Amino acid sequence: MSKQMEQAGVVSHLWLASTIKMLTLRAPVIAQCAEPGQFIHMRVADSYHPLLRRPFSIADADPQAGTISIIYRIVGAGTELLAKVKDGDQVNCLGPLGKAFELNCHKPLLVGGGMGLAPLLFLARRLCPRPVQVISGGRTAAEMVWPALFQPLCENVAITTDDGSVGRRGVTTDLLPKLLTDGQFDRIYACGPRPMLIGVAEITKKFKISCQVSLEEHMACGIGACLACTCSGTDGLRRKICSDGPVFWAEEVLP
Amino acid sequence: MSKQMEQAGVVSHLWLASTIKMLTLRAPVIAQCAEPGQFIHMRVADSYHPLLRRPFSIADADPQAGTISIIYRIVGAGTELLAKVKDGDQVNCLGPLGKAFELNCHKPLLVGGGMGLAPLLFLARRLCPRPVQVISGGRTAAEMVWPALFQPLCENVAITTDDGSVGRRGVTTDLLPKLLTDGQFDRIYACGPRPMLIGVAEITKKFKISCQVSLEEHMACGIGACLACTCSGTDGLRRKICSDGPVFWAEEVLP
Amino acid sequence: MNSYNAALAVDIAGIKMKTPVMAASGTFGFGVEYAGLLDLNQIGAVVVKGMTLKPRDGNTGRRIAETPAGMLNAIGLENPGVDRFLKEIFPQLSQYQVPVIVNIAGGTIEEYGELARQLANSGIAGLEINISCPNVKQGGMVFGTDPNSAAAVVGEVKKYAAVPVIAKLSPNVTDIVAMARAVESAGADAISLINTLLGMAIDVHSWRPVLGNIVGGLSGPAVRPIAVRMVWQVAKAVKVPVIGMGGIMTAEDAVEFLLAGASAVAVGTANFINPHAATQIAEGIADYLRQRGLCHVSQLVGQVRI
Amino acid sequence: MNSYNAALAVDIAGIKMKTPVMAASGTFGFGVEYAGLLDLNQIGAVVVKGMTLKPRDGNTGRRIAETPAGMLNAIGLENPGVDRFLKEIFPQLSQYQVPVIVNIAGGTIEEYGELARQLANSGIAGLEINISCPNVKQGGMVFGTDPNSAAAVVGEVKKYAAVPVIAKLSPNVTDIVAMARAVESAGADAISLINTLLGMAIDVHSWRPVLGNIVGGLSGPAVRPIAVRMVWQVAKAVKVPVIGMGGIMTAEDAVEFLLAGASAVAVGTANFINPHAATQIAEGIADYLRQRGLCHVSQLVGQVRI
Ligand SMILES: Cc1cc2nc3c(=O)[nH]c(=O)nc-3n(C[C@H](O)[C@H](O)[C@H](O)COP(=O)(O)OP(=O)(O)OC[C@H]3O[C@@H](n4cnc5c(N)ncnc54)[C@H](O)[C@@H]3O)c2cc1C
Ligand SMILES: Cc1cc2nc3c(=O)[nH]c(=O)nc-3n(C[C@H](O)[C@H](O)[C@H](O)COP(=O)(O)OP(=O)(O)OC[C@H]3O[C@@H](n4cnc5c(N)ncnc54)[C@H](O)[C@@H]3O)c2cc1C
Ligand SMILES: Cc1cc2nc3c(=O)[nH]c(=O)nc-3n(C[C@H](O)[C@H](O)[C@H](O)COP(=O)(O)O)c2cc1C
Ligand SMILES: Cc1cc2nc3c(=O)[nH]c(=O)nc-3n(C[C@H](O)[C@H](O)[C@H](O)COP(=O)(O)O)c2cc1C
Ligand code: FES
Ligand code: FES
Repeated sequence: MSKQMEQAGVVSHLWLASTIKMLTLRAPVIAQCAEPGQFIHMRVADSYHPLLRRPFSIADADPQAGTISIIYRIVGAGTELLAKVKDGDQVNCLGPLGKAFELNCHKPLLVGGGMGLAPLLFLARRLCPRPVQVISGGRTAAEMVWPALFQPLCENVAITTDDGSVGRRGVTTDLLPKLLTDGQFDRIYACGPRPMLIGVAEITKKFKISCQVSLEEHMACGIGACLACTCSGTDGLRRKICSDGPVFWAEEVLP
Repeated sequence: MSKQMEQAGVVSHLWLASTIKMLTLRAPVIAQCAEPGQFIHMRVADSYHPLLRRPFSIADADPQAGTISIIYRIVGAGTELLAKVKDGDQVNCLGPLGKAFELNCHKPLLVGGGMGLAPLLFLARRLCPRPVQVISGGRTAAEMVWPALFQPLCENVAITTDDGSVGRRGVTTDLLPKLLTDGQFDRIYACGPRPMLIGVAEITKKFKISCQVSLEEHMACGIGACLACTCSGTDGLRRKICSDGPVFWAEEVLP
Repeated sequence: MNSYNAALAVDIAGIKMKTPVMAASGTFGFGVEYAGLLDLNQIGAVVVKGMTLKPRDGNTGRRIAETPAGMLNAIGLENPGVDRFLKEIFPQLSQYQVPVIVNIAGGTIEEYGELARQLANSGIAGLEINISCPNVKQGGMVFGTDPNSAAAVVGEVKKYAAVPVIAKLSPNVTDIVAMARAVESAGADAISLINTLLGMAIDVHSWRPVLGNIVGGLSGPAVRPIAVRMVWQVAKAVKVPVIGMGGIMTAEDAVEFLLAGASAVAVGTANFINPHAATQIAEGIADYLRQRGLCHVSQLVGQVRI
Repeated sequence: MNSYNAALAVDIAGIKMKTPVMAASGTFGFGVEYAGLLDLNQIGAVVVKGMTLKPRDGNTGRRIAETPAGMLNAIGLENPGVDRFLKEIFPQLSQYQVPVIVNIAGGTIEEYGELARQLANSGIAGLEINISCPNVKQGGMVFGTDPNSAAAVVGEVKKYAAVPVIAKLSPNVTDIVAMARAVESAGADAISLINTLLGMAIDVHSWRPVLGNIVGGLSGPAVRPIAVRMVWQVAKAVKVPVIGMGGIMTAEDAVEFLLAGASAVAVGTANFINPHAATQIAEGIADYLRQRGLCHVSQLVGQVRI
């Protein structure tokens, strides 16, 4: 069973930080086939305001319970409307969309910046019981909701913040070289701002460790039809981030 | 104090029939100066969908309590949204707008068709303790919410319905000639569909009884600025229904 | 209210305004209708409803319709005529300090000239030439879609006008820049745009056009991207100041037009939704400047980074 | 699903469609992207993304932006080129029974002819000439804003085309009827309209255009009144069938276009919001006919009561 349009009921909608919420939806069909790295494309209003759907990574999926979760930051009109959704409301979801992470590894390291940690959370769950380590990067302590979420699933959660308010002051890539030297990792998974992904890809290339990255772009259709989200691969061929990705091998799309 | 923009809190919002609701709002400034025949111009959504305000007659106002009420029928997108408003919500109102009925009479007869009865309800209240009679016309019994509302304020409520399911089968003007012959009325107030108003005006002219009518037109500004709602008076001069009206002397605007 | 004056005051072709936010023609009546709701003296300028030589009743039938994030209007230039305007209406409006700009519409080139002549020494602050009204059969948009006709109208008005002349352009053209260049060459002191886009709505229940006039002019947020694009194209191409409008609802929308190259903006449809729109948008622009440490609105004009 | 076939089947210039609801170029990929979500065989026709002779990467930077009730796009005709289309993509799509119409875009008149020649015997159901893309520097809209150029392109394509030729018009013109007449005289078998309106959005935080290409094409419900007006004007003026589009989201919107004179409609932006739009709108039209006791969609075409 592949992508579907599903009318999903709100199961819970929690504040994780002052601008970050977790939304759990009953969406049995999507929950059944969702894999880590995939996303849902969601209508946040029934009116034409805003007109387009909004993409969110699947941060968790429970096929038994028939539920999926997303974790999102309020950044504009669409997420502001979404934040008002209440228990019992219905949201229209298209999903699961996109290509998932490849899980064929033994000792993975997850590197996430900001909301890029959302798909990695689902990935961590599905990688269990393999030993999972994660580097969780963010701007400041107040947004650092992730360690608590990753802790039950991971061996080790390293933290960096731009302002040093929690964990190490700096960015995720600062920690990478030492971890890769000592850690015997055989796969890196990264999701976050593009400069971070480029940094991660450079370092993993140096260490000859295979690396998958998840990219972001403004999307209209979410299913490969409109070409809003394309980029050039290193082979010169075009890739659609929504349907050829969002997960790519680092060397496929990054310098 | 004249027209104001007031953010009004919902006090109650009741179903009167399957498509008719009564909305009571805390709007102390508007409640203070509202007179029968005036209307409020209301935003039914914060988005651009729908874009424009919606006009509703003031069906009641209580200066002491600082509340006003409207009674409306759900007919399209705007009233459908309005119907979802809940206790505690805020609605943006502009009002009171337009010219009110003149109350200088001794024995008035009120003639209302459909939602045209809404402003007459407020009028009946302000005409008390004068003896008030009303003819309440409508399509069918299921929409005939008015007698119960008018009863406490009126000496007599006559009813007509198009299908005869309650009261007399026919239209309000069918009852007029006999009532005017017997009743010694010195003022007719009419609000309802245009054909009804024309009928009422013809009959009252024959009986030489002064008559005020309330007109309707699609409105944008509601305050006389856009000229969406104008009509020609019998003197050939233009009238703005929103600000020169909606209440006019019958002979001013009807043949 | 007065705190933002220094940062917001602008001079558009000699018309001195307290704020760069004007009220657009046809959406603000003769200003006095709004007097009870806001302080007219805090508006950049009031552009009154399109004025003709003789009184006009306008179009029959339904005159407005809502569309997604927009509205259609087919008022058809209803107005009391220039005589009654000068005798009965202008004296009320001139009690305020706000500059009054009269939007004029003629059926022939000569009528435009005659309107300018009659308004010449009346005390108004400026003339806006409406060569772009989509809702009248004669004149109106006909002059607004051909550069030569547009230039001829502007030239004629300039002969008689004692005040700055603003040419208001129609967006219903292939080449808005050619229109702007034509009116600039003919002597227009400023250019305003956009007027409404010609549109139509059909009632699927009755199978009739929603508007009595069949077609009407589209305004409101729906048209904003088109308006911003045209303002940007025109501002690059002409030297005279540009007054931008089309779907401005918020201070951010207004800033978008200023960045695109407008020296001032006008608020139209927004007045119907929020009667305080013009003053609130001006305050919002003042806040925007303050937050960015800018001391004058001119520091935004045309500053889009290409 | 099949119950509505009889009432909805149409023949547009020889292209036989099960329903009058097509998928608009550029909004439905190559059809196959939607195959998992709906039954492609229940769509009137699939118009594929604008095709050029050589592969194109399209525009750099951000390509879409939301606007009130609309969106701007500046894809810039990214496509794999006609070769790869014929070899790799069309074979997948031709497994379905849905008519495939190829939207073609050239940089020169000769390129249009060459595209028509290469596609001539491929099994496609029709060609749609894109002389209206606002997002490419060369060709595109240039041909779409001048009647003579437009006619020249159509004439050249007709020389090589073995299938019906649809000319797709740009709304960014003063006189849409003149454009329609020109392409009809040049031999177009049908006319589709509207393509997108040229628009722009500026980010008031960064002061940069939101789109990498600076300007882009406006589509969605915001433009519907303009599209309905143009369809009405064109349908009155030409004899060939008109395919109407621009902001159709619901069956009622589609009926508005049919009443205005369109013989079929296309759904664009709506596909992004509701992937089932094209089939649901067709079902909605069938319901509309049934409720009114009409037995065929043609009973609506051009029936607006003026
Ligand atoms: C595949 C994918 C997965 C995503 N997963 C998550 C997630 O799990 N959690 C989360 O919080 N966010 C996620 N996002 C981003 C999320 O879609 C946007 O934050 C959201 O659409 C913003 O909507 P808005 O209306 O609130 O903001 P808007 O008003 O539309 O925009 C606000 C700001 O966000 C930026 N923005 C909007 N959409 C995107 C986008 N698609 N890519 C990059 N920047 C954007 C805008 O440029 C602008 O600066 C994801 C995006 C993609 C493409
Ligand atoms: C001064 C005035 C007072 C009014 N008082 C009341 C009232 O007390 N109770 C009440 O139920 N309604 C009243 N109305 C009508 C009310 O404003 C409309 O029903 C409402 O605006 C419809 O909004 P909508 O979005 O639901 O419908 P739309 O989708 O906008 O329209 C639905 C249908 O209603 C018609 N309609 C909409 N607005 C008007 C209008 N202004 N005049 C005539 N027909 C219209 C439309 O043509 C259409 O057929 C009043 C109108 C005016 C002008
Ligand atoms: C109801 C209405 C009446 C208008 N009348 C005139 C007019 O008389 N003269 C004129 O030049 N423009 C007129 N316009 C156009 C506006 O001045 C303005 O150019 C246009 O509406 C775009 O701005 P907006 O989207 O902010 O409304 C009118 C617009 C509306 C909505
Ligand atoms: C993202 C996008 C890409 C488009 N690409 C093309 C194209 O390649 N060729 C073309 O003729 N029209 C293209 N269009 C225009 C649509 O086919 C259609 O004419 C227009 O969007 C109006 O319809 P709508 O409002 O229903 O979207 C594109 C539109 C969008 C939104
Ligand atoms: S979002 Fe449409 S192709 Fe990716
Ligand atoms: S509604 Fe604007 S003048 Fe009456």
